[in-house]
This record gives sequence, C-alpha cells and structure tokens, in this order.
Amino acid sequence: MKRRGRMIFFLLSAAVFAGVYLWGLKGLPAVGHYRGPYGDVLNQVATYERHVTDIVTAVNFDYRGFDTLGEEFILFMSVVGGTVLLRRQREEEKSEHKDQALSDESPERQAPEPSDATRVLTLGLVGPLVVFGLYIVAHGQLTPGGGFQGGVILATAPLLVYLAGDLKKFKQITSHTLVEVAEAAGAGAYLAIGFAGLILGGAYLRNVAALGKTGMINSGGTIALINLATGLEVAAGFVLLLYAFLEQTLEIRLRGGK
Amino acid sequence: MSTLAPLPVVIPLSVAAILSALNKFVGRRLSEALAILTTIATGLICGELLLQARVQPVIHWFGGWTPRAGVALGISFVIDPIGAGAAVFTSLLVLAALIFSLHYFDTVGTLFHVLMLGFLGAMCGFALTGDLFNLFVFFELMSASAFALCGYKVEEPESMQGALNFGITNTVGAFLVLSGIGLLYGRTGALNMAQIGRTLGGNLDGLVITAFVFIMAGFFVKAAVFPFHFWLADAHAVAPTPVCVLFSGIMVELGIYAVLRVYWVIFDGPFAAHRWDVRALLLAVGSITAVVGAVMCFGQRHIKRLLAFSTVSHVGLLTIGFGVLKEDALAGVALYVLGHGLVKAALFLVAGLLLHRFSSVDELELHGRACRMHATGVVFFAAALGLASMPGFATFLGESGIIDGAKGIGQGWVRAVFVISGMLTAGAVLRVWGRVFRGMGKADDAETASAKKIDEGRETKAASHGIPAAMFAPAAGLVLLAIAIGLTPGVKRAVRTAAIVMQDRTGYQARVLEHAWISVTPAEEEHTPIGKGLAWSFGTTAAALALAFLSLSPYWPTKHVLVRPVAKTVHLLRAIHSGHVGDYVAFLTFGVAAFGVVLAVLIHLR
Amino acid sequence: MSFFPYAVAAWLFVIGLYGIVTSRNFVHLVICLAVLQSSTYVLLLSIGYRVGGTAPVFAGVRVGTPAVDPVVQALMLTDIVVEATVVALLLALALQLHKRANTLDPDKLKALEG
Amino acid sequence: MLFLQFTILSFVAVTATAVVLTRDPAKQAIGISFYGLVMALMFFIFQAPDVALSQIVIGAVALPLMILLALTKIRRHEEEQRERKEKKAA
Repeated sequence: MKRRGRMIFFLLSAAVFAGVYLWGLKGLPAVGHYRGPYGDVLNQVATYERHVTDIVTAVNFDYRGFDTLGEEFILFMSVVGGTVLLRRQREEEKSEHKDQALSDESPERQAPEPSDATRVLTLGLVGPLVVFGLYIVAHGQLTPGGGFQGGVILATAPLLVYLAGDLKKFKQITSHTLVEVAEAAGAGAYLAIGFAGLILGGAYLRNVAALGKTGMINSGGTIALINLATGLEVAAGFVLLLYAFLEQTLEIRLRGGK
Repeated sequence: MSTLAPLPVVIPLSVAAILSALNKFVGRRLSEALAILTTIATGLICGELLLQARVQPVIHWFGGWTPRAGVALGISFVIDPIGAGAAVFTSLLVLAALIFSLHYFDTVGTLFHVLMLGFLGAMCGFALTGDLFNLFVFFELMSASAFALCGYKVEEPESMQGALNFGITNTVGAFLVLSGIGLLYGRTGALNMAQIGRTLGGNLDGLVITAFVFIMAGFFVKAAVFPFHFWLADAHAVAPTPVCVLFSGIMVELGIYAVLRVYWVIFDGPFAAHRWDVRALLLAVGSITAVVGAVMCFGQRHIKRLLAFSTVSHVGLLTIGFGVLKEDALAGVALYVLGHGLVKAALFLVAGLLLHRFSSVDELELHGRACRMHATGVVFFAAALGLASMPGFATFLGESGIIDGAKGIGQGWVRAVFVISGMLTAGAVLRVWGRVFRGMGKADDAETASAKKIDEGRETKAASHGIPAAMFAPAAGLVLLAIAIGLTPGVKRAVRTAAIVMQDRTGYQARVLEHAWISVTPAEEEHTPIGKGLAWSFGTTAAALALAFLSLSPYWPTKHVLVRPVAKTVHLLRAIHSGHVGDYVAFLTFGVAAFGVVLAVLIHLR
Repeated sequence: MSFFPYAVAAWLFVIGLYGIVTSRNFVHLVICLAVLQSSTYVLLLSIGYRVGGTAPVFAGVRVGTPAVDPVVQALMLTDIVVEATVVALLLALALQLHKRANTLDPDKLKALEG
Repeated sequence: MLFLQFTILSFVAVTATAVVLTRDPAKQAIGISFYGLVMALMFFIFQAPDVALSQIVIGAVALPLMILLALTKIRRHEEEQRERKEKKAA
C-alpha cells in the first residue's frame, strides 16, 4: 500500500476498533469499585498463611509464583536471544584482527575521558547504589520492592563504573562468563526451590521452608529465597543485556577509528 | 495430584539454564546430546501424562494452592488428552528439528540449544496450563525464544526484517490477548479459566464479545489466520530450517489450540445461544484464509515461502474445523494438526536438505538438480500427497472428521474449500517436486529470467555431496509416522473421546474447582460410511497431480484472455503481501474491528 | 472519573497502533510498541483500583483494611518485564538490520514483497 | 485525590501522544524516559508502589538506556557509511 492509502485504511479501521474496545470497557465495573474476589481473598489470607506483609510479593513469588518463573525465563531467553542476535559476525571479527593493535587498553576503545570530578562523583555513587539495591531485594516480602526491582538497580551499578571511564574495571566487574553463570544460577535456583516443593511437599513451588516471624527479614519461607534468586537472575540478566548493546557501540568505535 | 505435571516445562528450562551456565565449557556435541536427551525425556513424560489423562484429566496446583469455595488461589495445570497430545507432538517435532540440526549450520552453538529448549518448555506450558494469564506468560516465553530463533541468521537483512515483522505483529497480538484478559478479570475477578467460565455463566454483552474478539484475534495472529497472517511467510522465508519445522508444525497450530481451549472453557457458555453467529464468522474467515493461502502458495518460487503459504491455507482449514463447533470436527482438527504437522515438517526438512546441498531454495534455479536424490524425492513426493489429504495419511482422517462435522450442521459446502486448498497447495509442492527432482518443465523462461533472483544465505559450511543420514532420517520418519497414524484403526475414536472431554465445560469446571472425579466415557464406534470421502480425497490428489503437470507443461496458459482476471486478482493479492510492517498492523487493526462489528451485528440481529 | 481511565487505556492502544502503522523508523516503531503496551498497564491498574483502598502492603496497616487488588499489580510486574525484554530483542534486530541494509525505514525495504 | 488522578491520567495520555508523534528517535528516547516517570507517578497515586518502583527502574532508566545505546551505534554506522562514500567519491 502507498502511505496515503495505508493511512486512510488504518484510520477507518482504528475508529471502529476504538468503538469495539470502548463498548467492551463499558461493561466493566466503574473505576474504583473493584469487586473481587481473587484479590480480596488474597489480601485477607496471605499475611496469615505466608507471614509476609507485601501481598504483591506474596502473589508474585508464591500464589502465582509459576507465572513469575515463566517471566524470569522470558528475561532469560531474551538475554540469550540478545546475545545471539548481537554476536559478532565473521567479517566483523576479521576486520578486528586487522586492527589488532587496538587492544582493549588502547584509547580508541575507551569512552571519552571524563573529568576527575565526574569520576569521583560517579564512582562514589556506586557504593550507595549497591547498598540500596540489596536493601530493596532483601525487603521484598515486607515493603514495596523485591528481587526484580532491586535486581535492576544492582544492574545499573557497573554502568556507573563505565560512565566514570574505567573501562578496565568495568570489564573486570562484568566478566562475561561469571555474569552468565550468575544469571543461570539465579534462574536455576528458582527452579530448584520449585523442585524442593515438588519432592518434599508434592506440589511444585510449595513452601517447604520455615515461615519465620511476620515483619522480619527472614520471614516468608520460600518467598524470601525466591526473592533472592530473582534478584540474582535479574541483576545478571540486565547486566548482560546492557552489555550486549554497549559492546556494539564499543566495537564500532574500534573499527571506525577517527 | 500428579507430580509429573510440571516436569514438561521445568525440565527443559532447567537444562536450558545449565547449558547456558556452561556455555563456554561445553562442546557442541555434548550440548547436542543433552538437548536431545532432554527432549526425549520431556516427550516420554508427556506421553505418560497422556496415558493418565485418558482416564481422568490430570490437575496440578502450583504451590499446593488448591481452590477454596470455588475460588482458585493459585495456578493450575489442567491436562486433558488433547493438551497432553499437543505436548507430546511438540516434543516429537523438536526432536526431529534437533536431529536435523546435528549437521546444520556451523554457527550452531550451545545458545541455539538453550533457545530450542526454552521454546520447547514454553510450548508445553502453553498446551498444559489451565490459567488464562499463565497462558499469556507462556505465549510471551514462546515469542521471546521464537524471535531470536527466527533472526538467528543475522548476516542477512531479510532475516532481520522478517524477524522484526514477526516480532512486532506478534507482540501487538499478545497485548490484544492481555487486554482481553483484563476485561474478563474486571468482570469476573478470576484468572483461572474454569472459574471465569463458571462466573460468566450464560451472560452475553459487549464486554464478553470484545474480550472474545481480542483474545481470539491475538491468538489468531500467532495462528496466522487472515487478515493476521502476513508475518508468517516472512518469518518462514528467513528462519533457519529446523526453526521453520517448529513454526509451521506446531507453533502456529498452538494458536488455534489456545482459541479452542478458551472458547470451550470460557466462551461457550455466553455464546451458547449464538453459536450460529460464531460459526458464520469462523467459517467465513477460515474459508478466506484457506483460499488466500492456497493461491499465494501456488504463485511462489521460493520453496520455503511456498511451504509457508501452504501452512496459511491449512490453518484456514483448521479454523473451519474449529468453526463447526462440533466434536467430530474438533477431533478432525486434532488429527489434521497431527497429520499436517508431520508432512509439513518433512517438507521443510527436505527444503533444508536442498539448501544444504545446493545453497538455494529457488525452485527455478534448482531445476533438475536433485534428479539423483531418489530417496529424498520419494519422501518429498509422499509428503506432498499427504498435504492433499490422500487417504492413508493422518490428514485424511482429519479432513473427513471436519467435513463430517460440517455436514452434521448442514454445511457440506466446506468440502469445496478443502478441495481448492488441497489442489493448489499440493499442486504447488508437486510442481516443485517435478521441477527439482525430475527435471520437468523448462529451466528458465524469459518471464522468470527477469524476475528477481532469490538470495538465500547458506546455513551450512559448504555444499557437501552426500546427504547425512541425520538430515534425511527425520524427514522420512515423519512421513512414515503420518502414514502409520492414518492407517491405525481406532485412532479416530480415541481422538473423538478426547474432543468430547475438551468440549465438556461443566465437567472441566467441576474437575478443576471441586476435584470432582468424572470418568471419561469413550466415544461410541462410528459407522459413517467413508466411501464418498475417499473418492473426493483421491480426486483432490489426482487434481493436484494434474495441476502440477499442467503447470510444468508447455500448455500452461499464462496469457490467455480467460486467465487475465485471475492473474489480476493474484497480482492484487500479492501486492497486499508487501513485507511492510505498517500494512500488517493496519490489517491487524482492520481484522479486530471487522471481527467485532460482524459478531456484534449478527448477535443483535437475532 | 468512573470511565475516564478506561478511555485513556483505549486511547493509548490506538495511538500506539497509529505510531506503528505510520512509522518510518524501526526504533521509533519499537518505542510506539512500548506506548501501546502501557495501555495494558492503565487498564489493569484501573480494574484493580478501589476508592479509598490502601496499597496491598500491610506493614503498619492492619490486615483487613480495605486495599486495592494485589493481583493486577503482580500481573503488571510481569507485564513490565515483558516490555523490557521485547523491546530489547526488537532493538537488537533493528540494530542488525541497520548494519546490513543501511536503513531503518520500512518503506525502503523491499526484500520480502509478494 | 480525584483531581490528582484525573490530572495524572490526562498527563499520561498527552505524554504518550507526544512520544508517538515525535519522529526523531533520539528525542523520543528522552520522551519515553519522561513518560516512564509519569507512569511511575501514576502507579504511586493509584496505590501500586511495587509497580511504580519497577516502572522507574525499567521504564525510566533501563529502557531509554538501551534505546540510546542502540541509537549511538546506528548513528556511528551512518557516519561511517557516509565517510566511506565520500572517500569513494574523492
């Protein structure tokens, strides 16, 4: 179709589409009048049954924990997919061999030199960021946050190191093999906790750990454990994902020269 | 509660995680062996689940959260014979694809196997789950693996474009599904399919219609039903062959499976009084899909694209089977998926063999070049006959089931659609066979010389001279299996029983929400004479052969006056398959709008 | 107010579709897809909302206090991950496409016609 | 409260429209980051702090970052192509 034809065709269809959608939405209860029962039942029972105060975390990692397992693997598969799609091609490698002189430490491969002040500031932020990320992960069952949110925060820490211009350190921190193993270990731990439930309790992902005292950091049984596993997986996964994109920009700088 | 139920999902995922962790330390052979063993194990577990489900559907509540007073707190797997059968079939095709890829591209690394195992786990979960949102999660997991697998050959721009078109349209489809789920959740406060179905009861209003249209359209994007089918040919043309096998053989069919499941568990209650309206929509859409796919199929010279359009056509037939809304037809759909998946997978594998051997999948370029590959030629020929639903193949059982069902509701005309689809798709494949394996027809005529050449990137290191057994055996095995299923007595009856279980909405609800033990009553023996069906199917096969030979002969009319309008229509049809993602999404929007309006108008007229 | 959030959800879906259909750049298109997705956030959020309800976190709040629905929030968390991963994969594809075809404009790509 | 909800929702709709209508992807990346923040604010107002936190880290940080990195790469590639062409012309 030509651009104009496509536009007219789309606009007509979209008007009808919107009509159909609004017709459907009209059948919903008015906003602000959620009728339950699913969420209400869980709000009532989750704290007693699982000794957690953040019900969303309980839903995520226990009542509907299997969804989250699937979600972890969506992330996992996209990281693998991203690595596969952004892998270096033969011809790219070849041209790299030609420019062998430009090794990792060469100035060509580095980010623009930041000023000392930026350096100190960004590197100084890494510590608090990591602590904050860990805090968010560890308190998942108590307050808003959890393995997922904390994991992403943790994943941005190595990026600060990169922004500070310390590429060598950055490479050390994000040692590819290690991060890959960490990611798989996180995903594997989630699966393993599920298996423990299957073997000891007869149902996949059933809680088999002590529940602890409500409000304490070690409460929630498997919820706390899965939370940690998720934190590891998500942090490593996002490091790999961001790294895959970052490497693309590095590679072109290497080849492009000036 | 069965402890086996979660394994078809978690075992492949576990091995995928392990393989990815050991990515740098595991050699190709070891990772291949692990992947194949895992697939076999998964298939065996699914097989055991299938045996259990024949007595009573298997239910597993994750986390041990069984429902309380009819409210489901957790996620359940509800494994009935059709779901378990889909999972077994998935494992089988993944196995064939993995064996084939033993000698396939040199770039195959551990990560390829990780993606394949993730894809396997996702498809099994998709087939087994009883929770609507969980269905969406597995839909997305399937997509995430599939996008990467589709774009695996990153060297080629077409590959990237095809994968992008696939990714974008399917993601829009996924959000349609999610919006539909949201509507249902807002109404019922439930995500468990049985509970949603029970809460909805028989009430039909705008919300239910919209939710049905959104969810159906979303899954139809995956299933490649017109007008949501455009991505399929692009994705198939560019994806590596083993991946095509899975796309055409099972992923697309799972889209139909999901609509079937959702319809029979959730929407059959509200639509019970309006079945004829649903039928009208589905029969029309199915027929259009079947004819469009068949016509487009016949016009291709890129063999993988040709096979892809044939899949579109056959999905149209499956949609018709679904649209009949009868158990005979549903059983027919299940058998047709089996039969079609087997022969289509075999055809793709042979296309992969040709690509491996001659570095091309262009029908005209390959003219006469495979004359000495006798065994491969036989497999290709036989698979083409299976595509025409020749009696003896499982596709024939499926076709007769669907048509019997259609006759039962007075819609015998659908036979014509089956004949057209079978004739054109099988005719196209047989034409390829004649040209490539027999050297028939002219090599390159003036018209085609000017046509654009097809560049298909090589998937293997060098065009080798022999054919590795690992590449040939899966293709031959799949065709033989399609024949074996077609000739086994009692298959039809067993599948009919399974279909009755799938359609039993109240039974499903009681089993899931109340742990009720309702034993499965086997379907009664069939006594429908199949003589007439036999004649029709042989006739279709013969017509396909005749069409193929005619198109290879000098008498093929290309410029005759009578042909011109046909050529014009075909040209128009080809023009809308533009490869432009904007067009695809515009058609998608149109499709959803049209589905909604048609259903609403039909329902209000009554 | 009782319908407005739903209307916003529908609007986001349609405007996202519009962006996708008219896009001349695959990166732009992927961002529009993210906008389209945010329609589902708004939909789910408004379905589970309850006037006067607290967040479903009972730290310092007694269990039994009226609260909004935790389930849709869990669904949205999954949805957000899906968004991030889909965008990442599609961006990777777009990047490679640009490397090979030197363009990101769907109008200029003709390889998959017919 | 009602007013706040109404305002934020309108703001979401307007921002989304602006993001879609911005045709330059580089500007759009900034736009989507802002949009992520607006969405996060909406989640807070609608009593969904868990989601808000996710939305901040993903929608406002991780996603725009990926987009910007991809754009950097694309721009460099374009420059390189142009240079190559100029070299050929010269």
